[in-house]
Amino acid sequence: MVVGDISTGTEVLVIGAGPGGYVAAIRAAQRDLDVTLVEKDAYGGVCLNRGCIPSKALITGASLAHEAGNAEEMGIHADPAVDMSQMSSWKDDVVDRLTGGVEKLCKANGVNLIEGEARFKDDGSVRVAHGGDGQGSESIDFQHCIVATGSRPIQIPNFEYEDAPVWSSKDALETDAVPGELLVVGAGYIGMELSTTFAKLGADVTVVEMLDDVLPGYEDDVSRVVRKRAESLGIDFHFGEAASDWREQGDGIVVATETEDGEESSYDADKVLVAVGRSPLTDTLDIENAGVELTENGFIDVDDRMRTSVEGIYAVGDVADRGPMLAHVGSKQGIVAAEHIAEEPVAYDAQAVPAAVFTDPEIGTVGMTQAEAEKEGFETVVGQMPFNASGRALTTNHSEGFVRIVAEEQSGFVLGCQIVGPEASELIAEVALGIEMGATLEDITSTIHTHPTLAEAVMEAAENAEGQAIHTLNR
Amino acid sequence: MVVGDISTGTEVLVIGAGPGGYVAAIRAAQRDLDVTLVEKDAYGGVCLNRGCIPSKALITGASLAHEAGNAEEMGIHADPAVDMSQMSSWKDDVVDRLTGGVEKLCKANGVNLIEGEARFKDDGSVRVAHGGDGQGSESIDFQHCIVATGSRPIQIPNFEYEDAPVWSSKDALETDAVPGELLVVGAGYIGMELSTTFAKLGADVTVVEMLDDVLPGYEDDVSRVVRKRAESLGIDFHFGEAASDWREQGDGIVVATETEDGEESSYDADKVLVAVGRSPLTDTLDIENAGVELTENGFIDVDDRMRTSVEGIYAVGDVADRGPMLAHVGSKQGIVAAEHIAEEPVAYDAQAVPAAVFTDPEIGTVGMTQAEAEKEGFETVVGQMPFNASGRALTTNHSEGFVRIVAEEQSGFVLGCQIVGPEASELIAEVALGIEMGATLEDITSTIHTHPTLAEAVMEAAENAEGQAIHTLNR
Amino acid sequence: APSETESPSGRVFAPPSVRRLARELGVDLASVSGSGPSGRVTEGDVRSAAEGADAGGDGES
Ligand SMILES: Cc1cc2nc3c(=O)[nH]c(=O)nc-3n(C[C@H](O)[C@H](O)[C@H](O)COP(=O)(O)OP(=O)(O)OC[C@H]3O[C@@H](n4cnc5c(N)ncnc54)[C@H](O)[C@@H]3O)c2cc1C
Ligand SMILES: Cc1cc2nc3c(=O)[nH]c(=O)nc-3n(C[C@H](O)[C@H](O)[C@H](O)COP(=O)(O)OP(=O)(O)OC[C@H]3O[C@@H](n4cnc5c(N)ncnc54)[C@H](O)[C@@H]3O)c2cc1C
Repeated sequence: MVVGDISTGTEVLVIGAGPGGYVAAIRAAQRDLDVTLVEKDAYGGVCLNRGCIPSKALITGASLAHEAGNAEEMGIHADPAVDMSQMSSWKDDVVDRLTGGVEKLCKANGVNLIEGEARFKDDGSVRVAHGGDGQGSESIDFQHCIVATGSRPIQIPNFEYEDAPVWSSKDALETDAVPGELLVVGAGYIGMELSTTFAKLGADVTVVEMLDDVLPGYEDDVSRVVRKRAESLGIDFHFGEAASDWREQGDGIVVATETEDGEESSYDADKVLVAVGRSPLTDTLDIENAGVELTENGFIDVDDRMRTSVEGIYAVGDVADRGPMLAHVGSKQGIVAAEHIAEEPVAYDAQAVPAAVFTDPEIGTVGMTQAEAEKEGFETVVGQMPFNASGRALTTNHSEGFVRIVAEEQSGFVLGCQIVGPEASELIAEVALGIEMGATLEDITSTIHTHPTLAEAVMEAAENAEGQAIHTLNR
Repeated sequence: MVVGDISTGTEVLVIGAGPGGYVAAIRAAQRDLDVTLVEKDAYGGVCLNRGCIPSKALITGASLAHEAGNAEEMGIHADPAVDMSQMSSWKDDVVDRLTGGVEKLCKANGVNLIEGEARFKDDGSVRVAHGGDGQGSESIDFQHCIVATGSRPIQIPNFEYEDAPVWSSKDALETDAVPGELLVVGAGYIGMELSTTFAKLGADVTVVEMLDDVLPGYEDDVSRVVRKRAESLGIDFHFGEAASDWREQGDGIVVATETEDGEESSYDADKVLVAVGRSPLTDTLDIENAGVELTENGFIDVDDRMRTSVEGIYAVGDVADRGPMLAHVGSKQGIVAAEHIAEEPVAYDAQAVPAAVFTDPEIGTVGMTQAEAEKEGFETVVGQMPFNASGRALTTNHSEGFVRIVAEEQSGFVLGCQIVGPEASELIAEVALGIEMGATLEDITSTIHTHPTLAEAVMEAAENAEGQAIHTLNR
Repeated sequence: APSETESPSGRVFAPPSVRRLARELGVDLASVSGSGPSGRVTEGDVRSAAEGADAGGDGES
């Protein structure tokens, strides 16, 4: 032990106060465990400070301004001016309210909060270095530890986030000025959400993506709806190209790209936003001192109780090798870890993990696609309802997209749902509950759905799967 | 039979092509029955032509213009001008698309469409008088009949809808100009939706209501959120007053009101909108010729298969004495009647009828309130989540209101849910499915909810009922 | 036999598909004891109640 270290003990040590860690800490404290939560940066983690929350705030602002400026058809004549630094400080207020809330909720539930960076000494203790120079450190012994250190943006060669014209998603979310020309590298969900936002705010946006479509991983007819809309917002896509380098030119920059065959292109821009994915944060944790096993990609290996290879040490959230890197997955895993420590019969056994992309329109998915279900050996039946046949969608003037529901043919059990369209992120909640409860198509179609709502489209898709839709023709 | 009458026969005769009737007709045709649908006015009934759909379209338009004009806080500076006649024709386009769709869907499913007004000759036939003068009539014999004639706005003494300054909801929805001063009689859901809409469009709105609050029937803390917001939009409320008369004055009118104690007041206005409820449309149907029994209030008496007192004759929708007068209730009942005729084991046995009010913010409710559940003998537990603790709500800049969930204490079965807040009409769908499925609080809290969404607030309310909410303090 | 946690006003907790099956098979839901969480009535409960009735049994299999 370093001289001057204070050494304390805790039943449960949580490292990282993102949606995985703070939820785990609160739940463990609710189970009357003695809990210490260490955070080196800001309460709420990536999600609240530079992920989910600020991105969704800017999406709201950009969409409102854009929509109001493009509603002549509805008789609305406006030419909104956006003060970006004002929009940004409104967004900061939202973030501050929520991160302040997290801190308060932790305290109210009796969680001990410690600011600093934790590193494992061995499999029963960490040293926490407090922020700033010479502020000392302390040693904490734990009975159980939950690692929730999250992830960081992947960097690509030649694009250093320290350079002003090179943006990570964090930089994009913190800007006070809309760039005239923005080059976005990567058309995954973060790239697409931010491209759409900046296009709506008036930037001239170009997206380069190594693969051959936007939103890899989503079905073609789902991503097509988002790509078409993005194109209609003026976004230029270049597929099959990887960003290779950049240099300054005049006031701006030039970004070079390369295809697999070595064909080169270059694009003028003011900023280049690199959004090519995120990698788990395990390298600043001395995790080898605890003997915790990692996968080849650097994630922490866990079982369905979120236990690592070392007894008493758990991992949850982006850093854990289980489920997609999403905030609600981390929170659920945090609850599982906390309740498992409290000796409850819990498991991370979700049948259906919903996910949303907050593009225009939104995407909401849960469970299996038809292809996935068939691969699993299910005989499937599928039903679909286009939003342009939905009364509610037409009255909101947003009627692109559709709901698709996938069920097991014989039993009618709902297996999955893909929604692209207005409020898709909210609509998916009903189907997630349905799948978790083992609902059949009939259960969904027998449930009265309020008129006029977008949720009726879920019911209609299920009716279509049964061959008896009312508002769309049955195939 | 009148000379010149053609007499035809049909297995199923449906009278009225509103959401009760056209859905019944399509479903009956899907069951390979020979179906004839008679409509005297417009396909889609009140709902599509002068109810749900046009009102929601104007709410969208008014809200977008209002919101964009009041978003300085978010850095959006706009001063939208609304061209009301353009907004109105956009709304008409939406209506036309949907009513055209209904007609097409009926035909595609093989429903015979007849335009005209049906009156019962006896319990096995009707005469249909075709529109216009001298266009003749025809007689139709039926094996089964589904009466879906809907409802009309209640008229109050001295306020004739034929007079130009006196508006029914239909007139309000058809206007091409926003009145300078609008007096609204009645603060039920239709009155409140339209008051809010016209206030956002710039009218100076005053509401008089006989009872002592807005939205009678809703719990105080629910209606309070809507009233406060309406007041902040500049709407003036006068409770305990009934409109008694009106007269012209200068370019406008003066409306007189009276309290129960006979105290009189008067209000200047340009238009007076009377929205005091709707009554079933049974008096233009010669229904006594069929021997069908009515309740004292003029509704058609039905059982849970939607059968009237006369064998073979069913009634559904607003005209039937079962469930609230709402479009989705009518559609569900239409399906029950059609499937019962097709000899399926169906019943109108909904455990939970969701309802929405499209005010600002919206209200969505389903199942029982706590008071209702206790009255039924349940021991209840209740959980609540305020939207101002929801990350998604804050990022949309709409964080008023809350989700409340009511469950049976011992079993945890969810009994009801009251939501007032953003997208309440959509959020209620998850809980409706849950109640129908017999979900417990644990089923809801164990289901992963996408972050950041408003639907998380449903999960949080359920966690709060369990005493273990993460984002709000547990009571 | 009715479940021990019988609800007030005879409310039975069962999904719509199960309620419909009960009507189809002529089973009185209120007389079925639910084997699901908190006594929720399942498809299997209704089917065995129907078989029990057919076999002249007491609904318990
Ligand atoms: C732009 C963007 C948008 C996104 N949008 C969404 C969305 O809409 N929905 C969604 O579900 N997900 C979204 N995500 C992903 C989401 O942010 C992550 O999945 C989530 O934050 C993961 O939570 P976590 O708790 O695992 O880790 P994090 O949120 O990354 O938190 C980890 C915390 O641990 C701290 N920490 C790390 N190491 C140490 C240490 N040694 N000692 C002490 N503290 C440490 C970090 O400072 C950090 O606060 C988005 C991400 C980005 C970048
Ligand atoms: C302003 C307003 C807003 C509303 N908003 C909502 C909402 O958001 N959500 C909701 O659920 N409900 C809403 N409603 C209520 C909804 O419109 C009704 O519940 C619904 O229309 C009832 O459907 P129905 O099929 O019973 O009757 P109706 O829609 O009234 O249709 C009856 C049809 O029968 C026809 N008809 C009547 N008599 C005869 C005859 N003798 N021969 C032939 N045809 C005949 C009529 O012309 C009419 O087309 C609203 C109503 C109004 C007025």
